[in-house]
Amino acid sequence: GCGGAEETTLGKIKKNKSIVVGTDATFPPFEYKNDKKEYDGFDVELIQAIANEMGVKVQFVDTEFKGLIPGLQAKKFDLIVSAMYKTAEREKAIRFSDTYYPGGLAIMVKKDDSKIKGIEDLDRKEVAVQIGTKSVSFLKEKYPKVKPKEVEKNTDMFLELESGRVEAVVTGKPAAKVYAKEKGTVKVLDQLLTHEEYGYGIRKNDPELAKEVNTALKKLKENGKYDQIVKKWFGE
Amino acid sequence: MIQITELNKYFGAHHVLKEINLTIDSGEVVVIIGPSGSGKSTLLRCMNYLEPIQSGQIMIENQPIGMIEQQGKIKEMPQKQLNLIREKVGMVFQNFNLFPHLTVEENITLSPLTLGKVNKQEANKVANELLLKVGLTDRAKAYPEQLSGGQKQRVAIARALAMRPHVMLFDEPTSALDPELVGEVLQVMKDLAKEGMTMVVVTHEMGFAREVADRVVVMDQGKIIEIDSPDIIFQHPSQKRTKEFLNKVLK
Amino acid sequence: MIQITELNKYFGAHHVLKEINLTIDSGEVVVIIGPSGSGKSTLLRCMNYLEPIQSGQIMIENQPIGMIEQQGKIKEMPQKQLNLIREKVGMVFQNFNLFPHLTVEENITLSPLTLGKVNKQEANKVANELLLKVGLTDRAKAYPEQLSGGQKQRVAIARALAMRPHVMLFDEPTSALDPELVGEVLQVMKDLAKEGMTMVVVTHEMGFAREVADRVVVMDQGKIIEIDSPDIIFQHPSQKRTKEFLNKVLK
Amino acid sequence: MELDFSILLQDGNLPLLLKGLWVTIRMTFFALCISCMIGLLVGIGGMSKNKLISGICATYLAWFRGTPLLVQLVLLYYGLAISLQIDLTASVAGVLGLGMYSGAYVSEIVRGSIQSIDQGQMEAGRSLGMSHWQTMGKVILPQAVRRMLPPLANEFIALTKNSSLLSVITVPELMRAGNSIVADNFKYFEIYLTIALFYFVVNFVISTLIRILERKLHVGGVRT
Amino acid sequence: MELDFSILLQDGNLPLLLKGLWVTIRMTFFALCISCMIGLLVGIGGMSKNKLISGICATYLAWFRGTPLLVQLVLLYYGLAISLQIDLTASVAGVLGLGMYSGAYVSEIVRGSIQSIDQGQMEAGRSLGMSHWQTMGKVILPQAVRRMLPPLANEFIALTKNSSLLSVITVPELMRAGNSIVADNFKYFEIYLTIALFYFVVNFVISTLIRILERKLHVGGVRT
Ligand SMILES: Nc1ncnc2c1ncn2[C@@H]1O[C@H](COP(=O)(O)OP(=O)(O)OP(=O)(O)O)[C@@H](O)[C@H]1O
Ligand SMILES: Nc1ncnc2c1ncn2[C@@H]1O[C@H](COP(=O)(O)OP(=O)(O)OP(=O)(O)O)[C@@H](O)[C@H]1O
Ligand SMILES: [Mg+2]
Ligand SMILES: [Mg+2]
Repeated sequence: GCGGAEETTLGKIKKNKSIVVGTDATFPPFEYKNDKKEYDGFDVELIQAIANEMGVKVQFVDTEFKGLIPGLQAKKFDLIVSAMYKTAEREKAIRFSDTYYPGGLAIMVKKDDSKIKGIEDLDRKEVAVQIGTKSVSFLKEKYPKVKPKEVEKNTDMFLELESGRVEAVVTGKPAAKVYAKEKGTVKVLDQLLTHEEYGYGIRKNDPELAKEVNTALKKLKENGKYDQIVKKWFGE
Repeated sequence: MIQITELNKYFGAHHVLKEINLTIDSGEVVVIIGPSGSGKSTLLRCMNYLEPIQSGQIMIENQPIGMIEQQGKIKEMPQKQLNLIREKVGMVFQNFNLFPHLTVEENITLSPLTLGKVNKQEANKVANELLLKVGLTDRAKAYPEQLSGGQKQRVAIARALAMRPHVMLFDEPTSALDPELVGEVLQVMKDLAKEGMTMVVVTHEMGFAREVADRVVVMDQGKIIEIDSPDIIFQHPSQKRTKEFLNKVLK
Repeated sequence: MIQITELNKYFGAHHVLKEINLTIDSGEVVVIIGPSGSGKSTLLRCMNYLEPIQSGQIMIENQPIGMIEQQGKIKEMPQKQLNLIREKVGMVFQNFNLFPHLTVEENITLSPLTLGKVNKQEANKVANELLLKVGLTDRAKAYPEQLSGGQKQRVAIARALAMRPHVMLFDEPTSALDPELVGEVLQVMKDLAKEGMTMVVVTHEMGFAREVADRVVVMDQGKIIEIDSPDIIFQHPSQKRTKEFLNKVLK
Repeated sequence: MELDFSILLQDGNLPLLLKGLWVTIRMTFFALCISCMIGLLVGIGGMSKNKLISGICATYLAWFRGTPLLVQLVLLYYGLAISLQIDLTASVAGVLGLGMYSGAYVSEIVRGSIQSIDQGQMEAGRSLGMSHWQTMGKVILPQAVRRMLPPLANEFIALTKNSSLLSVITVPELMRAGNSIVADNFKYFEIYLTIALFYFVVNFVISTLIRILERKLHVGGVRT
Repeated sequence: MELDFSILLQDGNLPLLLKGLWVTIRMTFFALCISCMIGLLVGIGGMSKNKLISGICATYLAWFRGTPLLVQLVLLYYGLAISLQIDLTASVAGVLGLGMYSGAYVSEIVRGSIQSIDQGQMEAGRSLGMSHWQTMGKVILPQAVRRMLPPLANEFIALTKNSSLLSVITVPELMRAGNSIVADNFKYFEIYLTIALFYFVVNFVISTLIRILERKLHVGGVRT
């Protein structure tokens, strides 16, 4: 790296009055392109509110999930906003902001399936999970009898279920609910398998930025704006 | 042996053979001469139907080749029937067209074996006899690229003979050869003629024509302009064009 | 004009030219004959260094070609220097080697234009003069594939002449031609000889050798076995092998 | 950037990659066989005088060469299952899909090399009484195969790498194994470079084998 | 399974796809230019008698042909930025990466076609006093180009489709646009078939253009 005279990321953001945000916009309801082909979703709206607090504009960069962390490290963007769970492994590579939303894994099955009522019924059954997500390690560690089938993309999990190749999908509950609502052929079980926390990814050497984002987030929680956005997207 | 009646052949709009009539008897040696582009090769190629024809008829041993009449309509004959007739007609090309990926012996035995005429042992026996005949016994295991031009052409002749053809067609068999190598190929052809093989030969070797031909056919611009014994053609040709052509070539 | 001294040439371990010594004077026409594989083409190709040599020296107008001595060591000369000497040596190949993607005129003008010898206008003027000389004025805009073999070879000669060479090398210029087309090419060569062009010709056309050659060189197995006037070579050759060779070819 | 390849020795990463490599090699090998068969059929069929046959072959070529492998795989694996209840396993769909895709490219290579064989060879075969297909099989193809080899090397190497798309239909091949390790520990460069090395070795073996075959098949050469 | 293509007309889906298509076409076009230049250089260089030059070219070929495009792109875009602070924009990295990758394949095509030109052509040029490079440029290459065209069609079509990997480095090309629509409305088959059709059309145009060029460049043909 270069010497300390280099300006910080936060400094750059303030100077340009814009923050560059990396996201994989294929994951409703967190981030996706809406019918007007604008970035939309819970994550999108919340980060825009945060940026507003910081007095800057948001500039999105759309890339595949596996490109997010190298992109951050390569300074292609300043912040990852892509429904990313905070995990110990990830924290070795990058820094996380304070968590901004609790999430968890849920089970999705076909609508007419009455046999599967919870995780106990999945033993020796094939279950679709997305590669590189929490679901994979969760099943492997906690429920080794379940046969996970890893697929490439979020949408592929649903295809697996619909084509009858797996009997269930284990994935983040909010996303599963959106799909169930859109398609009407599947349902999401109420049981929450894990408790996870979503956070924003930030470069290790940008503690100032993390602090600034955390401050802004706290402010939004205090002034009710945060609850408003949560209500809009998750109706809770 | 071969009867050609009112043969017409076009390449697109180009009329290449015009009303050709020619009968070749069994055991006869016919040499075809004429200027470049006059249609000699095309006529020869029609004789085993390498070229489709537009009208007229070609009979090999009283069987039509290529076209047959069926319920009053003229159509192409089935491939199988055509192949059977073709076996009777051996062809030797100017460029040899040996199969480069096979040895001399394999070149000769390929067709008899493929068509199931003989078993491997017999085929090899026949090949060896033929190689003896063309004087190449020692090159049986060589590949074509290891042979001189004259040797290649003798292998091509042996290959055609392996099918026991009733007539042999030669299209300028010596014109791609070095002058010193011409003699060995002509010698093989002379031997064949002596044995009574029916032969049709397109060539510029006037010496061979004089010595071996029973009749000489002179072609010009797609027509046969003269047919006669070599003596008459070379000494007293009736056509002015024949004279002009011979003058150029013999000069 | 050309001086070859103690030239040796190998292909791998195969010794193809053995201790060749030959001097060719300005304006002289030398014909090289000999059996296939005796090294005639190779010798010719050495004369403009299309083949590298292993020992000996070849001088073109008192300049060495290919190899030069520098600080006591023999090395290949720089490309540029080689190209300059090559311009003095025109070469005509058996297979013409015309450039198929260019018209006759473009074939002739390509090299002079590329080397910046002349401008486009002059180049075309020269091309037209040369085409007149070889009797092909009307085919300037044709592509090689639209020409007969004899026409192709005359274009190849014109193309070589366009570089105003001091000596012309011909490697069997007529052996790929139909017999009737041989005459027209030999005629162009005879005209050249009459104009005093230095020429080295490998050919099987003994008529041409007799008529035009100042000296005939006979090669066998990589050696020059006899050099003499055509009269002596054809009537009273001193070597037995020359006699044998001529017998075969002239038969 | 510091690279830390010791990561390969942790958490069973290397074995996972090797397992993926083995899947890649197996899938590629079977796909390659299918690709050659289809390429031969479609390549020769495309030259047929029969309008129907040559039409079918041209359509095959245009579709399978012209559209993305990803789409073809999704249609084959998910599309067939959802619309026609044809339930191929991932491996079967993968090998088939890869083979059909690559077959289109190979067919053009086959056609090109057959057409480059001197017309006189077919004439010689026919004039010896052999049929068109006998001559094709015994005379033309053995010579054409030799000329196909250099472009086939290109195609087979591309095929190896295209097999990474099979991860879309859940085949646990090399690239997918790598991605799942990367998702775990974020050591992209170490893992990707290792993957690149694996592919490199496989492709090096392919191109070497083909070069040896080229030499062996040298038409008319002395083969012993 | 019922397909409902009216989805294309809703929500600006078609315009988004068309925008993606336009990105794909642009990236492919520029990559293609780079690919040809590199292919020419590396192909000719590989035949050089200079051991250093031919060694460099052989290494280039082995690496860029032998390893996955995905890895090459990640190294070029992310790797360079992290390790050497060389910060290419996504478009530049994409065009460069695609071009260098495809260039390796093209170089083999170039080499093959140059070597297929009769040796006599070079000799004729040299014996007329032209240098090796002058003859290469004026005599050999114009003829070789004609023979390169059929395999180049294969390669350019593959290039078009390889451009879909650019989504990994944030280029919003056609396949990415499709994926983002699918994420919104889950109409996989409609969208994927549309994408396939778009690629098909582009590739049809490419192969048609090359076939026209083939006819135009018919060596020695009457060109008017
Ligand atoms: N495949 C073909 N397509 C179109 N025209 C052809 C074809 N083959 C030959 N021709 C034309 O048919 C005519 C007769 O050609 P042919 O080869 O039979 O002549 P030839 O007498 O054998 O000549 P040569 O002595 O040069 O071999 C020529 O005008 C030639 O251009
Ligand atoms: N490029 C080459 N590599 C290896 N050997 C060669 C090569 N070119 C020629 N030879 C060999 O060198 C010898 C002389 O060949 P050359 O072509 O000079 O003979 P030639 O007298 O011209 O014969 P021809 O009358 O057949 O043209 C032959 O034995 C030939 O096989
Ligand atoms: Mg002919
Ligand atoms: Mg020679």
